[in-house]
Amino acid sequence: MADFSLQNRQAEPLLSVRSLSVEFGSGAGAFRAVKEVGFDVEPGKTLAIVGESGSGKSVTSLAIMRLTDYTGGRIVGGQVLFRRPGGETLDLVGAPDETLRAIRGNEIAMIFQEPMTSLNPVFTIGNQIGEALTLHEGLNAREARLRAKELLQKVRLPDADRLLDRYPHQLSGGMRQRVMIAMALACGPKLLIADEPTTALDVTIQAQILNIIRDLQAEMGTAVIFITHDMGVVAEMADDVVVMWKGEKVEQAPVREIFAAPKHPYTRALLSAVPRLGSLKGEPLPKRTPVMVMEAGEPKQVGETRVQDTADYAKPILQVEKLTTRFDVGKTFFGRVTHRVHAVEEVSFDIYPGETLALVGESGSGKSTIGRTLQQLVEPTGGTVRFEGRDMNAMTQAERRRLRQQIQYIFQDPFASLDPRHTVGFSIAEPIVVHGLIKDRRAIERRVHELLEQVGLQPHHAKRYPHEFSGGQRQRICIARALASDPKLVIADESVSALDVSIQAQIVNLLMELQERRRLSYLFITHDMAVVEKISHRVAVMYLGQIVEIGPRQAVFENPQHSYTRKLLSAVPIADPERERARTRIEGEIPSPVRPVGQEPAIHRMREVEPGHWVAEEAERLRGAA
Amino acid sequence: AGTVTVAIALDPGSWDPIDTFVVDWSSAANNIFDGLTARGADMKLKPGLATSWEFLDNNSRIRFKLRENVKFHNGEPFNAEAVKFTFDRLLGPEGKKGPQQSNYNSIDRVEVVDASTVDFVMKQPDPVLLTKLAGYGAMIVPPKYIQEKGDDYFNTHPVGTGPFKFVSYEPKVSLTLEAFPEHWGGAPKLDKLVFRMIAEANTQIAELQAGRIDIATLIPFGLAPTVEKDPKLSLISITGPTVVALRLNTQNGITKDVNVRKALIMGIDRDAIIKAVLLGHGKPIASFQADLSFGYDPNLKPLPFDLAKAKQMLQQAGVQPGAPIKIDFRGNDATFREVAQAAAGFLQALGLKPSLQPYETPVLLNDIIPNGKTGEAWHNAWGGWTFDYDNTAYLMYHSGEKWNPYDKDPKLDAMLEKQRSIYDVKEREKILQEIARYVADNALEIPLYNQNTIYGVNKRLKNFEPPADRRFRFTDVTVE
Amino acid sequence: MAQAAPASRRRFRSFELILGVALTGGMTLAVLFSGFLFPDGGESMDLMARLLPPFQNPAHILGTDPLGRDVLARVIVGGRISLVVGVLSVLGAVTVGTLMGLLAGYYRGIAEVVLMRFADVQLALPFILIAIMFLAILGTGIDKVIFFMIVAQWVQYARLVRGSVLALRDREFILSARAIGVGNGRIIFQHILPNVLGPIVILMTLNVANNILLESSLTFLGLGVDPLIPSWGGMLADGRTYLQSAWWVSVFPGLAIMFTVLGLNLLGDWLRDFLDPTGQTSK
Amino acid sequence: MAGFILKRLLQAIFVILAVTLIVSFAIRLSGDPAVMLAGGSNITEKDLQNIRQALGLERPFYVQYLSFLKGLLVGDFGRSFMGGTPVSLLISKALPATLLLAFVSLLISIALSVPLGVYAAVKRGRWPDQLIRILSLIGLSFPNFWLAIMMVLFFSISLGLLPPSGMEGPESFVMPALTMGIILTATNVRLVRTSMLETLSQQYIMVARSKGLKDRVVLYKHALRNSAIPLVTYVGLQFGSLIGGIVIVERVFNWPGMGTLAFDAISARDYPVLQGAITVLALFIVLINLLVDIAYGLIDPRIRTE
Ligand SMILES: Nc1ncnc2c1ncn2[C@@H]1O[C@H](COP(=O)(O)OP(=O)(O)OP(=O)(O)O)[C@@H](O)[C@H]1O
Ligand SMILES: Nc1ncnc2c1ncn2[C@@H]1O[C@H](COP(=O)(O)OP(=O)(O)OP(=O)(O)O)[C@@H](O)[C@H]1O
Ligand SMILES: [Mg+2]
Ligand SMILES: [Mg+2]
Repeated sequence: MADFSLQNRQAEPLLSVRSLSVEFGSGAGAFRAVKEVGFDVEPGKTLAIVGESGSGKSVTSLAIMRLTDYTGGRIVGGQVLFRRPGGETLDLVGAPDETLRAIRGNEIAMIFQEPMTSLNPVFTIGNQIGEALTLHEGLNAREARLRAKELLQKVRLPDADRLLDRYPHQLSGGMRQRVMIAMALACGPKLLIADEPTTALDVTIQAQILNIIRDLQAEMGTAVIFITHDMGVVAEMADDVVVMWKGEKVEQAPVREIFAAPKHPYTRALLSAVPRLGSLKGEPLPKRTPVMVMEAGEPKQVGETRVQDTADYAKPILQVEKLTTRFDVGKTFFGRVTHRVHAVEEVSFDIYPGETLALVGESGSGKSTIGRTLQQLVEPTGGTVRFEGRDMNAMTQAERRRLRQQIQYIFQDPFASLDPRHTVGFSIAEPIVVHGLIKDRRAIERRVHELLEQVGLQPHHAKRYPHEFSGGQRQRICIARALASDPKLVIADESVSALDVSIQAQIVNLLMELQERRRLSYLFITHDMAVVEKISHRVAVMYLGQIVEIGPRQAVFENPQHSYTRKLLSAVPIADPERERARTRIEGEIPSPVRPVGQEPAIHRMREVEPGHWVAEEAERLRGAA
Repeated sequence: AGTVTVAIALDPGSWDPIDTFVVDWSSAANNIFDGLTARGADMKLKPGLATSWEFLDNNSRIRFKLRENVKFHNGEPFNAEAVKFTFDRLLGPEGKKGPQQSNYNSIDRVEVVDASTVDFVMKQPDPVLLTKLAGYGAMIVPPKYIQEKGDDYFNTHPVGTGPFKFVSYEPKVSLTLEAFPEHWGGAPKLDKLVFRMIAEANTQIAELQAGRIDIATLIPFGLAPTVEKDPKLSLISITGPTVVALRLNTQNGITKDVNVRKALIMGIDRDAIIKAVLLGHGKPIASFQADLSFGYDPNLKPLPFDLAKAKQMLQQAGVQPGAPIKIDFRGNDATFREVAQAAAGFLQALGLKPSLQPYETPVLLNDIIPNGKTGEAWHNAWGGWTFDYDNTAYLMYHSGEKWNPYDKDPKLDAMLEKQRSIYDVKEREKILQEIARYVADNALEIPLYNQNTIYGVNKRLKNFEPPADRRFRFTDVTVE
Repeated sequence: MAQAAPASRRRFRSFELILGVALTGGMTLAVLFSGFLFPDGGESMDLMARLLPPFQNPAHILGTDPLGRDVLARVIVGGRISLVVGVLSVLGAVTVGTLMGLLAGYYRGIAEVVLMRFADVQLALPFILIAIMFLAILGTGIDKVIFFMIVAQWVQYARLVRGSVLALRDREFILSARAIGVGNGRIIFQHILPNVLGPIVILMTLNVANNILLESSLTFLGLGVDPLIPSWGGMLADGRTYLQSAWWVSVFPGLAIMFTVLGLNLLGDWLRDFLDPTGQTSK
Repeated sequence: MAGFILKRLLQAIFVILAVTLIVSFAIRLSGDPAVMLAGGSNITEKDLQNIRQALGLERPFYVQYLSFLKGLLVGDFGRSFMGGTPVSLLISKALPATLLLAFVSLLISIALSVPLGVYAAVKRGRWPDQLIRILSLIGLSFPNFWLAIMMVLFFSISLGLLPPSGMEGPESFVMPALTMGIILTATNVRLVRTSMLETLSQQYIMVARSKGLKDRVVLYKHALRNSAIPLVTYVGLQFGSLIGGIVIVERVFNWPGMGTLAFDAISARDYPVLQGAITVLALFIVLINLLVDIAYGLIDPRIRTE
């Protein structure tokens, strides 16, 4: 494979990976996860590695630090040449353990994807940051603490002094990820490897973290290897991009070139699938567009362009009025409730047949709770829900059961939502069996096969277990299961958020296609504004348990009224390196919906700014903060 | 000079003579206390704190002449008042709380004649009273000491007139005594005597092998060879008071029939069991008593082992092959577990279907036997500490007794009651022998054996006269 | 993500499986056919041939016991009782305990409170002491010993199952089953039960061993079952008198217990993995 | 926190009440102490009545139980039927012996099972792992009395190193504690191994490694502390069965502890001693579980702040 890295640069690379191959297992069970990958990283620059899930991005990054040794992996070929601060260049592949330990955390540091599990829950923040300092710089406990405090201030964590003595679980995800960054940068590494550092975070928090990494990089001159599958993030962060596919590097180029002129078919397919915010500007209805997928190594166009004119606004199928759901959390010894989570407060909206209503908002804003309340998984505290005109409160037990057939729910994590111990055929058949839709066993089997085909799978897949499928296939299975009971309304809760972009695009298309074919209504819950733009007829924006803005998609996206909607939209990274990075500084954490009993939140009044477009009246305070 | 350490199985909990009835109490306390009479290692009765006695008033009054110049360990003098105090206490409310009183109920009261003479006024004749005075509840206790210190204190800090005096007691661990040089029988040769409570036989043997105890008292026969093999140790095996029988259920099951019962006796090769399971440490018996026992009849011979005859008798009695026969026994008796299996082996050879049911001792004694819930047979081991067949026979065969849940035989009852009112030794012996013969004729039990008392003893012990009843007296013992 | 198991581990797995099957299967076969092999049930006694040492007499390969019975025959016949006690008690306890644990964990509320307090009380009662009292009241016997073990052990399973159910209850696949409209009964038995089976199997195999040994301890304390019916535990307890003079009396039943325990646990480990189609939990 | 303690206290009281009630009732069902006191002696029903009267056994059960509870409130367990020694005195001698033994056994088991379990987890699937697992299973295959006797034969009889029984110097702890320790170790090794495996697959372990920490630090600082949570729970649960096992080990080693006390009390149907012993043992088990809960908090800050 050609090595582009030295083409027209004169600076000596900090890190030079050459034909690196990594294998898991041995003998007949051996599996090569990374195949002869090579690239260079220059001091102070950012190299992004992109590629779909399982393409070997993480393994490559772990292999650089020789951490694959601990996961059962073996480097079976290649070199990892690292220029140490002293000037000598060392091949980490053959380096003794002692040397490696001196480099890890000191000269090369790493940040991982999951801020929730990257910090050891039983040690304080200060202890964990100080550890590397005492180890590599020989600081004593007091000096380490002082430095740790400085570092926390550097990553813009307020109240650093107190934070040092807190434990990870007392921090929010965004704060933890900042702690991780502080920890990684503690010894002033020359190279920082960030493996999807923002994937698990909200968009506004993601924007904050990206800013911090960029600022610190500029300040300390650190080179960064940035692993991500989000092309928007790539466009914002990277100088150079490496594209990986099935364990191989298929393309490497400066970021503008990749976006402007992708050479490898896979890169082209990848870029075609990336949803771009603003691509439907001026169009009132959602639109299906074809996606490129790789088939047998060749890109292939699937799907068609089609305007999704499915909604029928004569009579709503679902009417939600002043829905309120609260959870008791704090209790005194005698069982008296002291605190409540005000997850959903007096939320009202309608959904019409054939329509997709998107529910957007950040983590904890109450989106899922609405979905779960509608699906009777959670008991509402107040409000009314009418399905086809009938009040759910007035329904009999049997009617409520029937409702579970007519409303279906698709969860975010398709793997977690399939019982690992049953075949997918069993899972798909389950709604049919429990609602007694079909009695004959063979007929059920036929129906399962039919459903599998409808979502683009093979009938013989019915006999397999969930772990034998890829993420995208699993989500198709979940959709097939949701369709099995022939529902009218489907609640899709972050159903595409965990998927690779190309898979995501396919699933979105599948959902839209099914909507057209079956006149399904969707309540589409997500935090991804770009996907919302593509799929929804109308949008509702939630903040702290209340809807702050609701209206037709075009109105909300092109004429956002509420300051929170605007903040949300501006935080979305745009997959276009040419675009000016107009960054509004977004600071602060999302406030908590937990309140002491008796302190009810104020309910916003809504006003109609244009037909069907309602916005909450804002308090001055909130407007100022945004 | 020197110390001797003895392992006993149980801690009686109190060293007060009137509180307990376990042999282990005697093993230790026989060195602290003296009775009016005493019994030597040869089991012969001899004077103790009384130098002589005579029967007066048609045997209803016994006059004891007391030994003079005897002192309790605390310096208190021993005299007639002490004797009266002892028996008033035993027969009064204090004695009521314990198990000893009933042994001495034949005594009406004790009268002081002078400082060194007392009279026992009897309620009813008691031919074994003199033997009973040599042990247990009749041990003489110091009146002043008990009145001053109280009963509870006395329980754990005993004072007597015996050759050793109390030093310390740690419940469940040990009792330590030291020599009492002013003992009337002469100063003991040892300095110190320690009794350690060790309930597990294997542990006693291990301690003996390790040289940390000098005498082990709990030795299942299976462990005897281990002691014999050890050059530092000797195994002492002497005829003891314990007899073992399989008592039979005469009310239910195949054992209802006397011929069947006889067949069972003849079908079990008791000699083989003694040889193989007891390793020879026992003797066959014909009645439920040892040959040391008063009432023993050397002419009464056990039914011989005769398998063919037994089988034939069973057939004649109409017993079906495979008829069940259940034997209840104490589960914690390691030796009898084997004996029972051996016996069952013979019963099987007779074509019967034996089964063994182990019980926890209290359950067997409290419930199964008194309430007549036994199987066809049950295990009965009997110590007979008075060495008088009366004590055994009355409890075993008189109707209404706890140990006799099944038989109501007026003829037997009459004989048992009659011998209790007779002081004439010869005549009483005759009746007792008659009783034994009657019981044997009716085959009320399968007499198995009289098992030896065995001790494992460290060879450094000299002049140790092993008593058959485990009531040691270490006055003359010396160690190397 | 499905991760390929290292080949070395898989090889060991199959080695474990083979060993487990060989040990357990061999033991079970021997026990099943003990009636053919030893029609006398190991009961023929020969007081003249007591305590013959092993490997010297072809008629008594493993020697004889204090009553001259063949140790080999008794070891093999003895497996019957030991396995029956071990297996039945575990099956009983697992059935009761799993059911209670499922109900308590799933429905919470009063059922759970009662179960947990019950468990507290049982944990605070020293097991052997209660065994003694229990058997003193009920009398001894195989059925009673088994019954007691069930009474004593079901709480273990109930606790374990309840814990797993609590962890599973809020898992997404349970939620999604409920979202589909699956009823409680089906959720408990179709979705929760199969997912708690793994740890149950492990506890079961450990407890079979435990219970075989418990029978031995009861015999040691004089509360065992009919000594005429040979059992490993009983032989082990009775053999303690002969440890210095005739080791074979207790060592061979001890080895039998050991092989069975080993075999059962190897099988249990394997079964747990087998029950888990994802191969994720294999440890 | 106060609420938590109050709740645990109420639970403890409930447990103690239930335990004492069960035990008091069951022991009365199972036999008569008067008969036991009398042994096999020549005793009439009237004499038995006298003894029962003296022991206060003729009163109805609930009266006996209430008076026992009343005594409990002032720390008076009554007196032994065998010789009238105050039960509290017997317990005060036996309890330290047992607790000491139990703790030494636990320490031994932890000292053995933690390194072995960690090592097995690190070597997962390879031969040291297999060996440790098979050894632990073998450790589960022996009844404790058998192990105990074998140890005596080896260490005391063959080697003459250790006293076969009794509680004297520190050397007398070796065998009893080792016997119990080995049996506990057998189960704990598996537990440590499993929870270590779970922990080792966590992201923060990789993070710790990426900092350049030594293996030892990663394993024993970062991983073990997290794996300790199930271990601590289990050790708390084990305490009950530990006490159960102690009955037999104490008997073989003639250890003057609570096991011996309670066992002898059952054999003699000495109600006050048994009731007292079980109450105290139950109290300890409850206390240990409370300590376990507190230990949780120390190990895991997530629980502490709840
Ligand atoms: N410890 C391991 N044992 C076996 N296989 C592994 C291991 N770690 C990774 N793999 C395999 O290596 C391949 C590459 O994995 P890698 O984690 O590098 O993917 P990725 O590109 O980072 O994907 P994602 O975007 O999902 O993080 C995958 O097929 C994965 O299953
Ligand atoms: N069962 C529950 N008990 C207590 N609090 C809950 C419960 N379920 C949800 N909450 C809380 O209610 C709030 C809203 O949660 P919800 O899951 O609806 O948010 P969301 O908008 O879907 O967030 P995300 O994007 O992270 O899924 C959160 O603060 C959450 O912690
Ligand atoms: Mg990855
Ligand atoms: Mg959600």
